[in-house]
Amino acid sequence: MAPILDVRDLRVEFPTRRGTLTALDGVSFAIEPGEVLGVVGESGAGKSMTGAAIIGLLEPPGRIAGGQILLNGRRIDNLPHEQMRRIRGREIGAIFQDPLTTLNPLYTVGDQLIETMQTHLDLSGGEARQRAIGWLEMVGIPAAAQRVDSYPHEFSGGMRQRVVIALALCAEPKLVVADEPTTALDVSIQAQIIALLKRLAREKGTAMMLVTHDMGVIAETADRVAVMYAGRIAEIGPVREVVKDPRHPYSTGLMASIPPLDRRVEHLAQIDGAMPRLSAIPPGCAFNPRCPHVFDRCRVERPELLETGATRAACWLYDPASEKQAPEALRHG
Amino acid sequence: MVHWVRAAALVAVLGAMPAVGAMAQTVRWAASGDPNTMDPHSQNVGTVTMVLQQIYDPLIHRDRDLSLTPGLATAWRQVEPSRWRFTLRQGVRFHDGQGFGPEDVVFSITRALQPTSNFGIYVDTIAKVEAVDAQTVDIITKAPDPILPNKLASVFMMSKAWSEANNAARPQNTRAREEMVTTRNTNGTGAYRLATREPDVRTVLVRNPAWWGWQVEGNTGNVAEIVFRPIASDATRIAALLSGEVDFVLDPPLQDLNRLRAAPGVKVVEGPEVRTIFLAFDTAREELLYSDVKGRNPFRDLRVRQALYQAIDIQAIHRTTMRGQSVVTGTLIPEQVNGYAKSEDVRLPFDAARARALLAEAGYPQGFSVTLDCPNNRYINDEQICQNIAAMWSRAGVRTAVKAQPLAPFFAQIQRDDTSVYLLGWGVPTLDALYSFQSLLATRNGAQGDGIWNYGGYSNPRMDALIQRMKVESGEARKATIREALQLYREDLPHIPLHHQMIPWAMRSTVTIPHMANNQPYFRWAMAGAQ
Amino acid sequence: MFAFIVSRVLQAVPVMLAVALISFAMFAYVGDPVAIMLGQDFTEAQRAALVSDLGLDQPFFVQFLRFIGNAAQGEFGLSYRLSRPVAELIGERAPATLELAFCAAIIALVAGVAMGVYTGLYRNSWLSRLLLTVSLIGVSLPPFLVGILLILVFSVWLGWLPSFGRGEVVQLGWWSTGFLTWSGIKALILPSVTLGLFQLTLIMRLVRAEMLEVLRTDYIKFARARGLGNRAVHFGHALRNTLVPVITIAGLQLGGIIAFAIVTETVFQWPGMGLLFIQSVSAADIPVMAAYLVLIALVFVTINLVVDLLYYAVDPRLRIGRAVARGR
Amino acid sequence: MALARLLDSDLFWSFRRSPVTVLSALVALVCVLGAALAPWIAPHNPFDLASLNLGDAFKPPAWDEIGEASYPLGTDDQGRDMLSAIMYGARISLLVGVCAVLFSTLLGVTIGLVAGYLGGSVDGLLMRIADIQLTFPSILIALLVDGIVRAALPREAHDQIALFVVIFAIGISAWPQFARTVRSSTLVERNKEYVLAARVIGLSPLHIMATHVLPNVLGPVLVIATLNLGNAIITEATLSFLGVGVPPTHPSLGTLIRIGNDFLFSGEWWITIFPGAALVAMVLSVNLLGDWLRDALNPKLR
Repeated sequence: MAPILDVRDLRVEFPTRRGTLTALDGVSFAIEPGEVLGVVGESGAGKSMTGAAIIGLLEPPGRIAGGQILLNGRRIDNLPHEQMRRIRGREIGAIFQDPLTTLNPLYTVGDQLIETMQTHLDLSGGEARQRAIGWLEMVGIPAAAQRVDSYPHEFSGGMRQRVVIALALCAEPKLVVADEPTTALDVSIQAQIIALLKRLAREKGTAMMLVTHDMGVIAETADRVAVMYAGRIAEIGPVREVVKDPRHPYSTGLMASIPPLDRRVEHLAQIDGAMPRLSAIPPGCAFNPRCPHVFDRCRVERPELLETGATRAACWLYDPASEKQAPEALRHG
Repeated sequence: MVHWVRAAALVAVLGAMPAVGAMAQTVRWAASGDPNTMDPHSQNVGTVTMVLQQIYDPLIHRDRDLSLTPGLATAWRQVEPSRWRFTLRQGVRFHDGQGFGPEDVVFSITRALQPTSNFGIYVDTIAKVEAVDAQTVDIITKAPDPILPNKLASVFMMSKAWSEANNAARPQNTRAREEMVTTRNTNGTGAYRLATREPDVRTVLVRNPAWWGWQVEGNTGNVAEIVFRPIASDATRIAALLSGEVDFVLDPPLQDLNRLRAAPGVKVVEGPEVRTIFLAFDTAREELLYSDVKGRNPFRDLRVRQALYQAIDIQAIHRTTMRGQSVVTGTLIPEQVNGYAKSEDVRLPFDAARARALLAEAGYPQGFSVTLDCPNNRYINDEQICQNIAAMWSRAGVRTAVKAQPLAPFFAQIQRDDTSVYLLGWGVPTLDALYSFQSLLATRNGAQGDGIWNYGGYSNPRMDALIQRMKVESGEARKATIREALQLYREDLPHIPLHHQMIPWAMRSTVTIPHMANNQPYFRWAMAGAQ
Repeated sequence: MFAFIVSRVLQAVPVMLAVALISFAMFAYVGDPVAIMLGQDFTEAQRAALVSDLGLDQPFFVQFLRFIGNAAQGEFGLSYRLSRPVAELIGERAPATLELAFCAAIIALVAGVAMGVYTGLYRNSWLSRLLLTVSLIGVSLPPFLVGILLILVFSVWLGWLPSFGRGEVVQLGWWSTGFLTWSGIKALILPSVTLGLFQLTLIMRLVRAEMLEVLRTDYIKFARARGLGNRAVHFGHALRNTLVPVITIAGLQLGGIIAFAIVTETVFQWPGMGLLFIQSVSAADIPVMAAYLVLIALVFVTINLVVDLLYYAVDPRLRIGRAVARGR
Repeated sequence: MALARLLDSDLFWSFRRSPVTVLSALVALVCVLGAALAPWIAPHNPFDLASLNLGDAFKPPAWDEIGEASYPLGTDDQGRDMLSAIMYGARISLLVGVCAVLFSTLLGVTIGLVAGYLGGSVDGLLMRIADIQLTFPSILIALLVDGIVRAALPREAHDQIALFVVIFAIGISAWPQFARTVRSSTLVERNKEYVLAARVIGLSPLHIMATHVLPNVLGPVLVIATLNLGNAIITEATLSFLGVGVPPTHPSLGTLIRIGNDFLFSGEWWITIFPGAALVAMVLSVNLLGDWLRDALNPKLR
């Protein structure tokens, strides 16, 4: 089966006065229809940027400087604005982090649903309204027929995120980019929202790119997971493999932080140092200053994603050619 | 900058072209102030009179040279020392159609005598007014009054019937909270009648074709309509004239005269005004207000007054601030006023060294400080003159602060005697010296008219005696008395005379309005529409 | 809704009382009205009679209450300067000021919002940069200077437009309007541009700032992510949200316009309330000044109330309680 | 070291990148220096009446044929040197502007802190007052305050404090902007742990909070203050133009423009144009700086 989304060697740059910052570099991955791809990493690793690049909403002056994004085999990274607009919502839905700010406070949720559907689907006002109510029911909002005329501020945070999900899905896209959909919610509600997303994705056969720094959410929801570090993919593979048996030293550290579900992963007590700033990414492997297994090559040459069995990891440890240099600490070789 | 000046001139040319300029025989007239009432006996100020004298007639008119000519009275003579007899013009009608008769004269003068009248100075000597017959009225004065006709030339005649019907038998009291019909309505016998009255906005007068005077030789005016608009801002007023929005500006600012003279289609008519600008000292108080001199009043010392006099370079003011539009003077009254004497019109010379010496002699070698009170919208360049003088006095050692304010608060303040030295300008509508001496220099004694504008508190029994004589004497004796008073004025220096004002008028060249020394335009002589 | 209005009206009462107190204090104590009314020649008996006539011998609060009672009926006595009822004077002048303020407000709002939206949306275009620079010059020019310059150019130099007054006005009942004659409309142009210009630049800059702020919000990003077109995003979503603070600002500006009319009316000799006020100030005409103050306060309180109501209409969040603080 | 860091900072970089900003900073600097140092560097002392000579009145600028080098920008109707008068006038204008802004900053920051910290009905009341206050245009408040003080005080007393009255009248109208900014920052900080901790260990939480809030709001407050400075100067000029501003013995730029207005058509254009140009240059440069500062301190806008 052809992937619904195929990202190839994506490179995003920010021109600044001190030279160009490379925010994403050589990011490649694909999502199959109906598949949930989790994207994890620390803040600033480029997760959200990847999502923004895919939906064509990079904040200026950021721009795609290289690579391709293919949706159903069609290149979308270089489409004119108007054509890209038609894809957004219709073919790629998006869910943002904070439901409190994602909805326009001045319009009823019904207005916003109807507006979205009428933009993309050939529906009469009455039909759109009926469907809006249907969608609200589907995302689990009680008394949807009445609530359709309510304003966002009349809903709780969790309910609002349900509305956002309805909005993302109402034009029936085949791919949804969900950027930290639960981060802003109470822990108790997070699970409900994740369950809802999972259920809807399965029911509608929608593929999903789920961006989060919460490994717990990934473990529970995703089919495959991509670990990002400093604008690059460090490791990508089936979620069970990556969680249970991470290959990249960074993934290893990251997975060690799963147990406290409610804590943010920035607290990587296990890894010394912090992720480099985009302006100061070291040559070679971006992780080399913090890597416990670093060796000379890591400081010079940038690793490609290498097959490591079940997953692929960007680490020279897995290059047979570097075996003679690799320290004995290599455990999975 | 030069460009818009040229362009301004160009526009003025365009403005003079028929399309914009000559609306048939309408004169659009602008001045800085608006009359604050239409009541003829309520406010004795030029801004009111300049409009009302087009509407109302007095018994006696003034001619172009300000001499007396018949008005509603065709003849007058002093039948007894204290009795004047006036022969009334026949067939005169008020604007409402009623005829004018002796009862109206009796009524009007009685009305001007009311306490709410502001015209007391013109009628204060009158004891009684009697209608003798249908065309004769006698006025009996308390004492012989040789200049009564001069005064009556300023008293307008109202209709008795109309006034009484409108409950306006006494003048409107502008100070109290009352509004009367006469505030906004008129009923005169004059050449124009009031068509529209919008205070501060627009006053429209239309020609009264039935006016008796159109039959009289010399009243050749052809103006059918007068639209008066007050424009307070100097720049706006001049802009309106240059752009052709108004035809006649009564009070163009001096600094713009050259521009106006150079502008095609605009002409400037110049002439003297019967108004003298002077500084008056507080010579009454024991301790000067607003000064660092404590326990005494330097202005009581003639030497100090003389020092300040001689510290003033009046020629510099004449040249620069007045731009030549003033007649420098050393006396109280201008040439046009009865009693003027050339030999008394001599200034103390400008002599800064002498001024310092006099101050030192008087015991103020280090000078002192003083506040000069000044109006800033009453006389031509009043505030600037005060500032000029402050600089000159400061150089002589008398550190002078100028307090300039609009005329209303200024008059209110000096009328409370709350001043040390102030600038005042005095016009003489009667064209007789008594008016000035009595108002400005007589000791304030509660008698009507005596010293009512003498806020410096000057008091000299000799002067008072001379003024009393002026009131009753006539002929050569009176002339000698006035002369003696003028002499005393120069010796005593209660004032520092500065200059007589010149009053340039600016108008479009299509308009001709004879220049008058009382600063009043007489539209009965005005021509419009002719180049 | 009703409760909302009532609470707002109640909040306006102390403001009006405070202003009334100030104007009463002016009325009763500034420049000694008795001295002003009596003039120079008076006896003690006359003085006492006038004092008792005016009720100045009564206790302060009695006088104040009576002042409020009179003011509520529009009774402010007679102008010292013009000897006419103050209410009548102000009634005559109000149309001039209101028509001027109306035109200025329309100019400022329409052009200001349009230019603000444009510069907010296309903030890097050369036209935006030009507009911004020009607007900065606009806020840096004192209004009186603008008026003088406009007169210079358009009246004296080009001779296109009148430099003063209202032109021909048509009387519609007690209301005099300059809208119905050509000369009246021409006379309105320069003063209303002068008056509107400053507010225009302010509104433009504020709309732009709000627009930029709103365009950065998540819900705009989300609206784009939903595939809505530029038109819907910019005008349906961004502009509508921008309007919320803009309404407040516009209300404030309208107040500013009426206040700055004092300056404009002085420069253009516009026969409105502002000119009346300045003329009254220079003539110490206390009754007019007091009345003007009370009236202006009333106008502002009304504007504030209308702004609140508009707010209420535009922003649904306000409709439940007052949980959300106003604007920024 | 500090200088090196300043020169390397983003702020300085964005400053250097914008020639308009550099130019306006230069103009502002010239204005401020010229005004501040007027008594030492102005060619004449326009306040010294004894030094005025009416014979020198209406001299055109030095480059005119009949101009004189000792009066570079000509003289006014009193024989005052225009350049000196403008420098002294700018001094008054700036003094009033800066003091008024300082006053409203102080007032606004204090009220914002108090409202944000105390919250509840105090907050409600203060913010409602701010709302109402904002409704009244500064010019009207200034006219009102000035009028009241003028009426309430005897004239000598008024002349002495007139400058303070104008500063107060202008400053009093601008505080709500500061108060709102500070209040919202305070609201964010109030519930942070260190404030609670401060309470526990007996420190004045208001004080602690002030030391934490103030650095946060420094940027926005600086921006508001700069933009208000331009406004304050214009308001002062307008008041002086209407004749109710600073006493005429200390003419500000607005007073000079009012005087100059009389010479608009007379050919003595320098009396009008130079003070007006000086005022516009000063306000424009301050506004341009404020505009730049706002953008520079708000990276999201960049």
